[in-house]
Order: sequence, then C-alpha cells, then structure tokens
Amino acid sequence: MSTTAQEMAAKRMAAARSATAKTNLLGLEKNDYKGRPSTLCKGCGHDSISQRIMNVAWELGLDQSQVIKMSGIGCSSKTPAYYLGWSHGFNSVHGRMPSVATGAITANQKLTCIGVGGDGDTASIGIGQFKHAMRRNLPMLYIVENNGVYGLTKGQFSATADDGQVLKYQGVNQLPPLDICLEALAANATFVARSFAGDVKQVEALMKAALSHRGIAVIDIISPCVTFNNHDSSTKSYGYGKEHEIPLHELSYVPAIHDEIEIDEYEGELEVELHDGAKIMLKKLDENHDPTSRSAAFDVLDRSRQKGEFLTGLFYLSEESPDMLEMLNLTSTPLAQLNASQLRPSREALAELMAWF
Amino acid sequence: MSTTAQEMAAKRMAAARSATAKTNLLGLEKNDYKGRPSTLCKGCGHDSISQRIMNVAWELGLDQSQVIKMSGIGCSSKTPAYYLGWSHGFNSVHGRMPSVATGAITANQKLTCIGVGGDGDTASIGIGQFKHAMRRNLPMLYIVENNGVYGLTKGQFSATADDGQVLKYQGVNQLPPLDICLEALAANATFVARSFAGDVKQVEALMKAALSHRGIAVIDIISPCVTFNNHDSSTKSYGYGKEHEIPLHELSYVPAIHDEIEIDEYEGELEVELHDGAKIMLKKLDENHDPTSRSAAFDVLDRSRQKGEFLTGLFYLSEESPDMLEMLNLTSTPLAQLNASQLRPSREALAELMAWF
Amino acid sequence: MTIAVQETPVQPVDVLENVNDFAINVATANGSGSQTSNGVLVRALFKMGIPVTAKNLFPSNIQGLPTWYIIRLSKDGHIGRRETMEVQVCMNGRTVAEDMAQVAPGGIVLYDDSLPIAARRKDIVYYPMPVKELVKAADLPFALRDYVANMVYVGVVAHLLGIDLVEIEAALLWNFDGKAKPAQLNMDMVNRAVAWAQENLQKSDGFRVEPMSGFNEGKIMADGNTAAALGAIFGGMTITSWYPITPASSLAENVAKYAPKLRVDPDTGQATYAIIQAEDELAAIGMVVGAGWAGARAMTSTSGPGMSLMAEFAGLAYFAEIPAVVWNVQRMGPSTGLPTRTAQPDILSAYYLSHGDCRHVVLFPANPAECFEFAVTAFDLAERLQTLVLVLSDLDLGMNVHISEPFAYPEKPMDRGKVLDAEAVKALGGTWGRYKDVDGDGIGYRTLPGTPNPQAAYFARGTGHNEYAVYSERSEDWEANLQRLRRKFDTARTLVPNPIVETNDDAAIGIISLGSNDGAVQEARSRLAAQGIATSYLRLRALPISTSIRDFIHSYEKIFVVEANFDGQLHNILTTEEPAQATKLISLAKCDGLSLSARFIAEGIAAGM
Amino acid sequence: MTIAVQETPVQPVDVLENVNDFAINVATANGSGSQTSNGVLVRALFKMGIPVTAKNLFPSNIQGLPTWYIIRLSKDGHIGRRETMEVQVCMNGRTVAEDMAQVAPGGIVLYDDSLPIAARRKDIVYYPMPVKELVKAADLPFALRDYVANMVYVGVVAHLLGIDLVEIEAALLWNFDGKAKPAQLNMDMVNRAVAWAQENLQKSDGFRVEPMSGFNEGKIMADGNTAAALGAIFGGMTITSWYPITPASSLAENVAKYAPKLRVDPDTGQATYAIIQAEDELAAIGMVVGAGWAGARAMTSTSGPGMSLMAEFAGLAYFAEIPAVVWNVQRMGPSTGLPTRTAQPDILSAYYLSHGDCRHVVLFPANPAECFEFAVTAFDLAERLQTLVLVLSDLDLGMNVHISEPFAYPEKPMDRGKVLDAEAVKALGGTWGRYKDVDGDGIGYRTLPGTPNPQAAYFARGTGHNEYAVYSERSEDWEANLQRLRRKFDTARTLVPNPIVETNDDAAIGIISLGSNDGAVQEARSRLAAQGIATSYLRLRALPISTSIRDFIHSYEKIFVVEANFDGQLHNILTTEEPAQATKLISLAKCDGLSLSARFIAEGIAAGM
Ligand SMILES: Cc1ncc(C[n+]2csc(CCOP(=O)(O)OP(=O)(O)O)c2C)c(N)n1
Ligand SMILES: Cc1ncc(C[n+]2csc(CCOP(=O)(O)OP(=O)(O)O)c2C)c(N)n1
Ligand code: SF4
Ligand code: SF4
Ligand SMILES: [Mg+2]
Ligand SMILES: [Mg+2]
Repeated sequence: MSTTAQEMAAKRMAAARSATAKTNLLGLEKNDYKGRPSTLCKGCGHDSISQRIMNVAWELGLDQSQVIKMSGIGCSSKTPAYYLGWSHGFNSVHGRMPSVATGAITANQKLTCIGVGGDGDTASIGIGQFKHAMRRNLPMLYIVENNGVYGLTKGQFSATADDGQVLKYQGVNQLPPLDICLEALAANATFVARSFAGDVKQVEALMKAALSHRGIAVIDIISPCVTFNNHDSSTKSYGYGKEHEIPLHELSYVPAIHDEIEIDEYEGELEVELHDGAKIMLKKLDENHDPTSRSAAFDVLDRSRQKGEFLTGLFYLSEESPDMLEMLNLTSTPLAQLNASQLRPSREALAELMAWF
Repeated sequence: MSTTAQEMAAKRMAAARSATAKTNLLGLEKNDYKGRPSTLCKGCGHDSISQRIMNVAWELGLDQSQVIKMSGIGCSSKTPAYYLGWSHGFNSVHGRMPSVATGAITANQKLTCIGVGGDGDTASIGIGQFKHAMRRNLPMLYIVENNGVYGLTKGQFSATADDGQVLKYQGVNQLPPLDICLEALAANATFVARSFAGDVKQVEALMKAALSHRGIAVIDIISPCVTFNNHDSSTKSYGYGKEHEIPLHELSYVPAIHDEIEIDEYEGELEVELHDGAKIMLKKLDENHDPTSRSAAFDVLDRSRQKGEFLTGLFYLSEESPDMLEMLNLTSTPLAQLNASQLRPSREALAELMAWF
Repeated sequence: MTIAVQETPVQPVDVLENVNDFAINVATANGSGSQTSNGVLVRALFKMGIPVTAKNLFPSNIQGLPTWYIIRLSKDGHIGRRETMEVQVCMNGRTVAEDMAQVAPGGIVLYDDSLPIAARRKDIVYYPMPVKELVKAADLPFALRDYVANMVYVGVVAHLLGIDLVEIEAALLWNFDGKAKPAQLNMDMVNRAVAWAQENLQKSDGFRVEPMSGFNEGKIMADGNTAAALGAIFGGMTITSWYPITPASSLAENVAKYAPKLRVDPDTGQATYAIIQAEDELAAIGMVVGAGWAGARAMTSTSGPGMSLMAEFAGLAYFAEIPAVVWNVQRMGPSTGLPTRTAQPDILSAYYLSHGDCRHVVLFPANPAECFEFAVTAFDLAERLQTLVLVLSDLDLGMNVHISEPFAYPEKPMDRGKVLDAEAVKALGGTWGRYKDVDGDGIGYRTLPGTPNPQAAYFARGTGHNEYAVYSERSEDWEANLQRLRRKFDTARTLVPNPIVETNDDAAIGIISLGSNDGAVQEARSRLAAQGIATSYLRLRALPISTSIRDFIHSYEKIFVVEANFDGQLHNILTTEEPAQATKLISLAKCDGLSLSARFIAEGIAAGM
Repeated sequence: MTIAVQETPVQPVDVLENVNDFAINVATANGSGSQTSNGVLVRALFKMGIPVTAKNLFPSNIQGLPTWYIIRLSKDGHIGRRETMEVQVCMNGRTVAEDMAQVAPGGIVLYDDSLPIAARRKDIVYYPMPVKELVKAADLPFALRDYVANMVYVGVVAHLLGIDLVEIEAALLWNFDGKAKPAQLNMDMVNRAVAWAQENLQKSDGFRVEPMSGFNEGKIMADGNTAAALGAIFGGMTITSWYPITPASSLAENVAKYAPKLRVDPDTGQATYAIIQAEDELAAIGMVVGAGWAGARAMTSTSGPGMSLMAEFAGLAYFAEIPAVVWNVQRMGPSTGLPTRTAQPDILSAYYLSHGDCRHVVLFPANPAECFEFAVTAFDLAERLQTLVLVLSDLDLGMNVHISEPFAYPEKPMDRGKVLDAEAVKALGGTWGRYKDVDGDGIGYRTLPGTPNPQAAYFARGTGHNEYAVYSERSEDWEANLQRLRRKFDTARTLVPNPIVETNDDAAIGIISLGSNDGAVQEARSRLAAQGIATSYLRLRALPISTSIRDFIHSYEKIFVVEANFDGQLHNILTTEEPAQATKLISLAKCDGLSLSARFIAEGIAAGM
C-alpha cells in the first residue's frame, strides 16, 4: 500500500461527505460491505453492532481486502462472518483472540484489525490476554459485545454480570462485575470507551475515532442478549440501556483533511486530534470530563461504577505511547510479504559464523 | 477447631505481648516456624519475606497445622518450602496458584491460606486467575514477591518490569508495567497493600492485618532479585527501594482483645477495624489517604504510578463484601471432613427420584 | 377460520400396518421450544411401554437454525440409531423440501400448512396442520405463542398414531417439574389439535403405536448428564467446578438443580457441597486439584477443548498424586469442531493427557444408569488411587434421553482411600513418607491439610521428589518414583470396572466397543446373527485394560473395535496394550456427527470377515 | 602466602598411561560462573582435535546448589555419555565427599584446598589447588573474584593434562565474544595457576591429552538451541513468540542475539523479523497461529509444560490448516518434573497433541547441524502442508555443546507452499475453495489476508467447514474434510526427512532410535560389534513414519526401540503404525535425567536377544 496516511485521510473526508450517496469513495455500495446472513437471535444486540461496523466501513471507504476480522468463540465471536464479506476473518478459540490478532498484525502491519469478543470471551476466560493486549498497545479496534451472559452456551453468568443479577437457570449472581473499561485503563490502554448497542450515533462515532487511533482502542458496547438477559432489571438490557444511558459528551468525528479547517473551541467543547490527523469533537454534556487525563478517567469510571450509573462515551484517549509495531521497529514491507532473499542471510554470513564456531 | 475468633484474637494479643519471650502462646520457639533451608541466592528479597512470614506466624501464634502454603512456579514460589515446616504446602503450576488455593480453601474453610507468587507468576501468565481470585474475594493472603524479572528462568522481563528497564541479556523493556495493586483494586479486591522487602516493620504489620482480614488480601512486596535485577536504576532494587520508598502512613497492628482498650484518635491518625476484631492504626505521613475509600485508592495509585513514586502502605481495605465462602453458604464442618452419611443422601431420596424419572 | 383440508394422496399408497416399529423425525427451528414437545412425545411413548430412542440434532446456535429430533420406536427393543425415517413432521420452512425428500417410501408427512411445499411425492401420505390458525384460536399470551405452537404437532401426531393422551398429559406435567399451570396451557393446545385432527384428517397410512410390555417395566428415562450429576451427588461430591461448554454444561447445571434438594443440612439450610463456575477450564481443574489435595471429592465437567486446556494440570494431578475427577462429555473434534454433534474422539488424548510419561484411568459409561454408577466409582477410584480419573461420556449419551435401568443406590461404602489422621501419623512416629509404597500396590498414604499434628505436613509438588515428598534431582529417586507409579497403574487395572462380556460359543469373531455405541452394537449383533454370523461382545468400561480384556482378545480370530471417531483411537490403544495380538484387531471407526448405526457396524463386520 | 603443598600419595598408584580417553568431572556450585571455565576447557580440547563431549548437570536453582560438568575425551570418537569418570575436580564443599568417592580407581582428584577433606582413598592421586590464595594474590575487583576463581582449576587441569594454553586463550576470547579485556583477565588467572602448578605439583598419574587429527577437522562446536536459532534465522523466520522455560529459553534468546546482526536492513536499521515475549504459552502459540495465517513464518519454543498449554491451539492449527512451528526442547516430566534434566518424554503427547482426531508432523533432530537444518525444514513443511510442525529436541542436545558438522547453507529454495495471490484468485474466477483438494495431495490453496482481491477472502475457523471454509454441520462435509486431512497426512509421510539408515548385512537385529541418543547408540553398536553382535540402525527423524521405516522393520527379526523416556513412547507409536510387526519391536527405554549411555543400550540389547 503506497497511499500515505494523509491521502487516506483525505479520501475518508470525501467519503464522509458523500455519506448520503449510494456509493462510497471506492465506488462501493453498502451491500458490498455485508457478510453472510446472521444466525443470531432476532433482535440480538450483536447484530446491530455488526450493522454499525458495516456502516462505518462503508462510510470511511475502508478497503476490505486490507481489513482483518478477528474473534474468539461465542455468539459475538460469530459475527465477523456476518459483515465485511471481502475481508479475511478468523474465528479462533475461546478467550484467546488477542494473541491471534497480535500474530496477524505483526505479520502484516498494514492491515486494519477489527476484533470482536464477548464478555465471557474477554473478561472470563480471556481477561489475561486482554490485559496483555492493552499493555502492548496492540494496534487494533477491540469491540467487546457485552451482554453480561454467555449467550452461545445458553445463558450462564459472565464476569461482567451484575452483582445481584438474576438469571432463569442460574439464580442470583453474587460476584461483582469486572469493568472492561477500568480493566483496559489499568493495563495502560490508550483508547477506552463505552457505548450502547442502541446508541447508533455514538457507536459509529466511536468506531470511526478508534480506526483513526494509533494503538489499542477498546469499545465496551453494552449489547443486549434478547434471549437470556434482556429483562428490565438487567443493566445489559435494551430497556435499562435506553432509560439509563448517560453520555459523557456528544461525539462527532471529523476526518483528516489537507487544508486545515479552523475549528473554534467553544465553552464545553473539546477537540482531540487522532493519530491520522482526524479529530474527534466532544461536546460535554453532564460531566466536565477530560478524556486525555488518565486520572480523570479512573475517577469517572470508578465513581460511575459505585453509583451504578451507565456512563457512555470516550473515557480516555492518548496518542502518545508507541504502539506494539513501533516498538518492534519493523521494515516497511510487511513481514508476510518479504521475499526469500530478504528472509535468508547470505551464504557468506553463514560461512563467517561457522568459522567462528 | 472450636476456638472462636475472639478467643483466637485474645491469644494473639497475648502472643504479641510476649514477642520478646522465647516461646509464643503455643509454647513454640521461633525455630519451630522454620522450613527447609533456602536454596535461593544469598540476599534474595524473597528470603527476607519468608523471614517475615515466620516471624508473624510465630508472633501471632498461628497453629501451623491449620495453615496452608500455596504457590505457583518460580524462585518466589519455591519459598513455601522454606517456612512453616509444619504446614501443608503446595507448589503447583506456573501462574495458576489462585485456582488451586480456591479449591483447597473451599474444601476446608477453617484453614488459613497464605499464597505466594512471583510477578511473572502473578502478572504475566497468571493475571487471569489473579483477577478472578480478587473478584471472588477469596479469603487468603496473597503475597506477590515482585522483582520485575523472571528469576528462576534467569532474568527475563516480567509484566511488572519498568518501562525502560535494562537487563543484561534482554536489552531495554519498552512496555509499561502492570501495577499489581491497581489490578487488584480494579477487580474488586478488599485489601490492597504494597511494601518493600527491606521494610521489615511495615511488611510484618501488613501481614498481620491481612491475616485478620476477611476476604482476599493482596500485598505487593517489592523483593529485589540480587542476581538479575538489583542495579540501582531498577525500581525493584534494594538501592532504589531504600532511597525512594514513601510510606503512606506508619502502620501498627493491634490484636483483637476482650476488654476494649480505648484508642484515642489523634489528628492524622486513623483506626480501622478488621474482621476478627483486630485493629490497624495508621499514622498518616505524607498523604491524607483514606484507605477505606476506593476512589482515594485509585487516585493515589494512579498518581504515584504517573509520578514514578514508590508509595507503600495500605491503599485500600473494606470489610464489607462477603468473601467467597460466605457466598457459598457452607456447613460449618469443612467439606473435606464431612463423613459418608453427610455426603450420601438416603436410599429413600433416590427411590423418590427414580419414581419420578 | 380458514382451515386447511387434507388433500387425498395423488396416488394411493400401499397401507402397510406398522405398529411400534418406525421412526419419527420432527423438523423445527432451533430456539422454538420444540425440546418440550419432542420430549413429551418421547416420554409418552416410553410410558406406553414402547422401546423408544431419541436423538436431538441441533445446530450450534440459539435461535432460528434447523433442528431435527428423531424418535425411534422399536418393538424389538433396539435402541441404536436407525437410518430410515417413516414419519416426518415438518415445522421448518427452510428444510421442508429436503425433509420431505428423505422420508422412506410408504411413509407419512405432517406439515405446518403455512409452509411452502413444492412438489409432492407420490409414495408418501401428506397431512397438513393448520398451526397458525389453531394457535390464533387459542388466544395465547404473545410471548408464549411460538412455544405452544409446537403442541399442535404433538396433538396431530398423537391422534394419527394413537398415542395415549393421558400419557401426553402426564409427560407435560413431568416436563414442567410438576407445575400444573404451564402443563395445562400446553395440554389445551394438544387437545385443540387432536380435536381438529379428529374432525379433518382421514388416516390413510398404517403407522400406529400400541401399549406394550416386556421392555420398559421398571425402567426410567433420563439423559446421561442428569444421571452423572445425581451420581456425583450420591457419590459424595463436595466440590464441582466447571466452565460452560456444550454438551457438558447440563451436567454441572443438574448438580446445581438437584444438590440444593439433596445435599443441604435441613436444620441450618447450609450446603454440604460447593459449586463454582470457574473463569475457564484451567481454573476449573486447578480448583479440583486444590480441593482434592485438601480432601474434598472434587470434580469438573467439560468437553474436548476444555480437556485440552486441562492438560498441564492433569500432569500435576498425576504426578503429585491428587484425587481428581474430570468428566468429558465428548463432541466432534478436532478444535471447536461441531459442538452440537456427538462423537468419541478424545479417547487417546484423555488416556495420555499431558506431557511427560503420563497415563490415566479413564471410564466409559454406556447408559444413564452407568453414568450414575461411574460418577460414584470415579470418586472411589480417584481417592483410592490418588490420581486423576477421567470419565468419557458423549453428547448422545449426555444430552439425549435414554431408557435406562433405574439408578442403583451405591451399596459399597465410600472408599476414601489411604488417608492418615493425626493419631495415625503419631503412631508412625516419624517413619511416614508420603510416597512410600508400604503395601506394594504403588499407593502411598496421604495426610490432609488441617490434620492437627506437626508431623502430618508434607509439600505437594509437580517437581521430582523422593518418598518424603522432598525435592530431589537424584536419578534413583526419579526412577523409583516412576516405577511405583507404574505399579500403581497396574493396581488400577485390577480396580477399574470390568468389561461387560457377552460370549457366544459359536462365535469366531469378537467385538470390542465402548460407551454409547452399546445399543447399535447389540442391534448389529442381532442382524448379524440373523445372517448366521455369531459374535461375542466385550464392552470396555475402563482403561487401563485388565486381564479379562486380554483374555477376550486371545479367544477370537478377529476382533472388531467399534468406535465413533475417525482415527480408531481405542483400536490404537488396544494395539499398544496387546501388541502380540495386534493383527487380530480390526478398526471399525466412523465419525459423522451421528451416533453409530447398527447398519454401519453390521455391514462393516460382514465386509471385514 | 601459605601455599598448599601436595602430599605424596599414601600408597603408590599404578601409573597407567591414558591419552585422550577419559572423563573429567568438574564439581562446582551453581551460579559460581563455572559455565565459562568448563566451556573453555571443552573448547580448547576440541580445538586440539580431540573428540570431546560435555554434559552439564545443573540444579533447578540459580545459585549455590551442586553442579557437575562432565567432559568426556574419546580418542575413538565416541560421543555418548560415559558412566565412569577418572579426573575429578572438586570445587564444592557440599559434595566433595561423594565426588571423591565416585572417581574410578586409578583416577585423580584436583581439589580446592580450602575444602574439608575427610578420608583419602588409596587408589587415586590427589592434587590440591590453593584457590583462595591464588585469587587473593591476583588482587581482582571484588565482584569478579568468585567467577575468576574457577580459572584456577582451568590452569591446574591444563598443566596436569597438558592442554595447550594457546587454545585456552583462544577459547576464552571466543567465550567473551571476542572481547579482549575479560578474556585477558581470566587468562591471567589461568597463567598464575599454571605457574603455581609447575612449581608445586608433581605429576604422578598417567592422564594426558595430545593433539590429534581425524575427527574434529572441519567440524564446529555448538549447542542445539543456538543451532536452531540460527536455522530459524536462515530459514526465513519472521516471528518468534516465546515464553521463558528451561531448557528452551536459550533458543529464543539466541534468536534475539543473532537476528539483529543477520536480519536487519542495513540501510534503515529495520528488522525483517519480530520477537515477542508472550505472557504465557497459550499466547505464544496463539501469536504463531495468527502470524502463520497472515503469511509469516512463525515459531515458538517451549518445553513440556508449555506444550501442554498449547494443546487447544495445536488443534486449531491442525484443523484450520495454518502453518505453525513449535520447538519443544524436552526435559523430564510428568508435570514440572526436573526442569534441568534431560529426557524425551513428550513424543506421544506431541504426536497426538490436542483433543479430537489430530495427529501432527514431528521432527527429531539429533545434533546441532540437524537442529539448524530442521529449523529450516520445519518452516518449509509447515507452509507446504499448512499445518503444525513440532520439532522435538531435548535438554542434552539443546543446552550442551556438541561437536557437529558445520551448518549447511540451505540449498533448496524456500517452500512457501500453495499460496494464491490476487491475480491467481482472479484467474480462478470464483471457483477457488480454500479447502478443495485440487491436486489430490490433500492440500488446498490458501490466500493471505491483505491480498487485494475481494474474492480472496475466506473465514478461518476451528469449527466444521466445507471446502469453501463455510461453517457446515453436514456429515458429508465433515467426513470429506477429515478424509482429506488423512490424505494430507499421507502426503506428509513422503515429505518429512527420511530416516538415516545404516545397514549391516550380517545383522539380524535392528535398532531404531531418535534424536540425541545417536552418539550412545553408535558407541553401543561398536561395543556390540566387538562382542560379535552385528546391528543395523535406523535413526528416525520424523513422524509420521514413511515406507522406509516400515521396510526396515520388516527386514529384521528383532528391533530394539531405544529412547530416553519411561513409557517407551516411540515404541508405542511404532506399534500402532506397524501392528503387523508389533511383536518384533522391543522397547529399550530409560529415563533417569541423564542422556542414555552406550552401556545401557549395549547391555539391554545383549540381554534382549
Ligand atoms: C475452551 C472453551 N471453553 C468453553 C467453550 C464454550 N463456549 C462457547 S461460547 C462461550 C461463552 C460465550 O459467551 P460470550 O463470550 O459472552 O459471548 P456471547 O455468546 O454472550 O456473545 C463458551 C463458554 C468453548 N468454546 N471453548
Ligand atoms: C507453563 C510454564 N511455563 C514456563 C515455566 C518456566 N518458568 C519457571 S519460573 C518462571 C518465571 C518466574 O518468574 P516469577 O514468577 O517472577 O518468579 P521469580 O523467580 O522472579 O521469583 C517461568 C517462566 C514453567 N515452569 N511453566
Ligand atoms: S443467545 Fe443472546 S447473544 Fe446469542 S444470538 Fe441470541 S440474543 Fe444474541
Ligand atoms: S535469581 Fe533472583 S529471585 Fe531467584 S533466588 Fe536468585 S535473587 Fe532471588
Ligand atoms: Mg456474552
Ligand atoms: Mg519475579
């Protein structure tokens, strides 16, 4: 890929402008971003997240052949089969998607990696790999489709289940939930957000921003399981979400452009520049939250957890830390595309070594 | 064991009083709390932590036959062989000690469980089980012997290695460390402390307090690896620790007693009552930290991490959450000690079921 | 109300009388609640005394994908899978064409009349069912409509085949755990459907059921996972740790269902057991190992992928000699494979689980009663042998209901193995060594944490150790230890459940099989017998093999090793255990996600002779 | 300076001349730096042309515990382990008594004169070494004293045996990677010791070394892990993920040592490889699987416990057909076992790794040159076969230095397997199916993520799938897929490295062995030949077995299967692969933490005939 980040950004800008047109800047229709038909339950939150991914990819004009879709095992992890049918995908093993993504991204650093995991996949069996992906600042978008239960195995509690949550078959959960965002933050993630599958606009804005971010971007999306955990008392239900969601701010995504557009800063508005030059505009609502401050993020996350508030938005963003690929100092040609002569040192080099041994 | 918590506490009080005497309240000498000779490197921080465990156990008059010593794999995990020789111990597999401890404690809830893990054991391979042990509020003392390297495999970086840390063989570490205390706190641990192997008094006070706590008690003890990571630039070295340690407070442990002793509250002093009636007195030094506030704990931990300060002390303590055993609502006889008639339902019960099937 | 009216068959079909000897296939969509309706049909047939077998073929999703439920009636008592199906119930538009296509000639089709039906076959009889209209007429609460709709076919099937409505009603009550209200709600719909059918359908086929006797008396009907759960509860299980996975989940879930009734102190309401949902399978077995060490009867249940994750801990249990029980309810592998399809592909990996020189005790229950029994046996063996015991069930046995002997109350006292208490330790006066082979059976004496004697303590470890559990790198200690472990494994040969052997004096060939293949093997044997081929049969119930298995192999010219996996894994193991007889052993292995059929076995044996 | 003076032996010892045919045992404490001094001795002897073998017996700790380093000199070129030791260097007070006790009669002891020495044997010669004094006299920086102290015995040994000091100096330089300063510092101490010995010791034994020729010319000396690391680097490795574990760590660490020199773009300084220290072994293999899928040549290295943790992912690589390479440098198991002792106990678990019907390609290098070669081969096979390839080395091969052929530059072009690029996909016009067996070898064509063609995409998964990589629960798809995988495994039989066969026309018996046992087997064969027992020898280099192995088995009356584990694991596998010949196969297995000795093998074969 020879296009520079700036050119790409310009294209994205154009794409965003033509969001109402029938084709995007690659000349593709929305339908071209579909996958196979979903086999999830009707109304499942995961399906609506898949829809967001398709929309965003189309709007940004993502070249699907340069995208990889990664997942673990679960209803959520099945979804990559249902979007971006022209992208390679990998439905790996339960809870260990991050390591597979790490390998794939290292093999070809030009790829855009979108990973999806369930809350069981991410916070129960998978919390170890999750933490280490954060720590490495693995450049990918990691979407957690968080419904508080194991959907695919029929409704057991996951590690994000509410304390006191009642399920048909398992009774009452007595354990406190792990908070995906807090976990990400503690482990040094550089883009930490929460949203709600029912909040179309916010989810899409966050996804776009995440795709412009350098490093790991985690979006914890509350995604109701209509079959096993959608009763109103569950904090992971549509009803609860609709009633209780408190957005931290109104988010909008401004693609990167060549000519600077002056964006004035108004009172209560904040602008954060992303790695590829795109910007995210935050119109603060309830809180005076500064998403570039880690301390503020801890604070707001812990307080909302203690108060039982369903806060959504971008909690934390930092473009400063190098991502894993930068640390590895790789050649610009992806490792997977190096040819034999680049991969095999010379006969003389071996002879020299042998002389020394 | 028929002794009540209060009787035990009284005994401990007596024991603490006789700390200078040659025998403790069980009539045992310090030597009786020893294990086999250590095979660690001379000067290893882990050996000094072992010494603290022996001291504390002797002072509190712990009945070793009612203690279990658990560990994973590593230099640190070998140490249970070197203290409390009259206690059962289990050197399990790398990174998975928490699950083994969970099983053992559930089997016999009367046992006092002391677990030890390295930073590799806990934060690299073991972070998943660590988080879930916190979440369950597993009643045990979990000591992390944190040296920032893998000692037993000869000095590779662990997940708590400093960003920028230089090691002889591996070069420079570029990854940010996981902070054991922050991880514990995020996952809802109820007793979170940090100390330094060189700070004898503080380590002992924290251990005593931890043993009076209900639920999980984590003490992250910086424990220098003299062979692989003791150069002064390492935050896990003796030199660095001695120079940079900033205790949050001066801690003292007051065993539970029958007759209330009035403890006056002075300016800058705080008293927290533990589960078995013992108290911990905190004389605040630098900070105005309230260890019963989670938010304060997040705040102080994150700030100290950002500032690169080596803060020690009790960050957080809560006696409110039920521990795992309480949630399980077990019979008072340990499961492992139930007899066959308690374990096997009656013939009639089966007949009744069979009639229904 | 516009009601579909039955069309007369385009061409008259030979009406052959068939009583209690055919198969019904119900095609629905997953998540539509057909589990209840199908279960009710099966149970009603069972209670009528008819030998009946049920196989649920469901997809690995939660809602909407095709599902089939095959109910076989066999007046002769065969319970293997049968490949032909005569009565087809079509409730799923997505599969209706292929479902109709596969009905055996002369069979019948009952179909939801709102489904699009293209060409009609001339060799089968069609019965429409006005599902939508009947449901509408019943005026049900919205949320229940889809579920109760399935009762329409229950009613129509019952009417057409002559299933006793009293048994249907009883089965409904059973299904709802005795709760009258939902049972009645469903029964109302059954009754409506029956009434409609009486009025509108004219029976023009010969399929009928009739009450019968001689088979089901004194039997029960249950699935293997429920049986295993109850066996564990009666076997003194004190800790169950688990991580959800199909098809094992219902094992632990049934422990959670029944233990609160059976294992709670009535005075205090406190439990004599603990159930812990672990964060993954590594933790699940870790908890079992910790608990077993501390003296609990601990178990976990999983399937293939979970067992693979347990490999490291399995070696620890083996080498530190800690009682532990792992149930593996097998599904199709490699990898995630087909989570909702049955197979027996984990025999090799279970036997050799973990790196290093490890071999494990493995049990193979064949039916629910044996699941119950082996749940008890597994604990006894684990504590007696101080080792890991794996129990290998499979999806077919675990999740489908089967006719079974009632579960036998355990008559033998619990075997808690060689455990020394404080007095015993004292009496030994310091001579005790955790891994000393005092009795010559390879099994040492252990103490439990909490034993109030300072000399009782020892240090458990997965590293090399001497007889006193002290770390040792000495070659002699290592070899002595592994030699003792081999002695212990030989002791295990004498303690594990013996095979069930049915010898036939006329037989030149023997069959060795295991687990849920039993029904199909028995049916194959009677087919072969009908062709004049006499067979003897050994149903292996455990590894390592005992002398009786060697004897059996010695006694026949050819031994067919029948199993439901691709590589012939039991055949592989028997070859290594009896190399001298290896050429006699012929592998008959198949793995297509369905339980083995009698036909496959009989044809395979006939061809291999 | 008070200097120890040699006591004359209490009783004169027969001074038998022994040139280049004895073993030296150096007893030190772990962490004292004796690795350097011992390595220097070995290298100097090697450079003198003497066939020499080194075995480091070290404890699983970092500092202070007893360590032995055994250097065998064999003028006849035998490189197996030898059970007797003639020259004992005693530097460790904790073991001095037993160390002295085990010296062969007629042998010699060199001891640090500050050690407490109880009774003296009359059949050996004692030489004291004033280590403390010599170190003190050298006036070294404090931190270095302990390390450099070991150079005292290097000097005394060199003097007594006649080792060329020029070679010692060269070896020191080599050891310090060419850095003159530390080499000189150490050499000074050697020289001091030599000077002291010249003045104070009187040689009264017959052990001597002499330069010789005919063996070491053109050879190198290296350990297997370094060789494997270099092989990977020359084999086009692009990603190494790993988690530290003894004895595998130095493999990845050597990748990290050499790759920056060999695989960096000289213009940009950027790397053509990545090394990632994973958080555990599950992550390590997960990274390899992800990388292999995306087109990298990826590998990880571990030992037994790590391999067990990889079991689930191994099945995924097998079933989703992803190239992946795993090195297992074996140590003693079960469980944590003895991490610093050698064995070959993971053969069975590697071959069958994971649940479900899985079997893997496994390679067995025998020497450093083959470690290098197989590191390349493993990638070629993994990409050609689109599967997991395991390479089984062991501690002895991996961590000890061995005389070896120089590493051969790979002459064959890299085999990147069947990969379609965008044009090729286009040319196929939609007919491409990821798992179609177009060529009849069971291997499909794959595409890599990033291929700029919308039709290039496919969805990789561990679940059941059809030829187009689409999820499928159909029995036919499953069976067709497993049948193809079996075809692929048969293709593997034709591609894996052939065994090395040495036939002897007089032989009635054959030996099959693998890996690092080679030296001992060869020595055993010459011992047996001396007794008139002719043997043929097949060194297995890979699983699955090929026809040449079947042929070999067919050709002999008895086949001894020689391996360093307890259960006879290769014997087990060969039995299942050649059941018809099973009775011929005799297991000769031993596992005591040491590499096999020629004596064990020769005696075992003689006894088993
Ligand atoms: C090793 C392993 N253990 C267990 C399973 C069974 N399993 C499949 S999906 C799943 C949990 C799914 O929950 P979650 O990740 O929250 O996804 P959801 O279905 O809710 O979207 C489990 C336990 C498995 N596939 N692999
Ligand atoms: C599954 C597994 N992988 C790797 C190892 C090798 N290993 C032994 S100890 C250790 C790390 C020890 O580091 P840490 O936990 O920090 O303890 P320390 O030695 O520093 O006290 C490793 C990787 C192992 N024993 N098991
Ligand atoms: S079970 Fe729940 S998570 Fe799974 S598809 Fe259905 S609604 Fe979605
Ligand atoms: S290597 Fe480090 S951690 Fe291990 S014993 Fe030595 S000093 Fe302690
Ligand atoms: Mg979920
Ligand atoms: Mg460490």
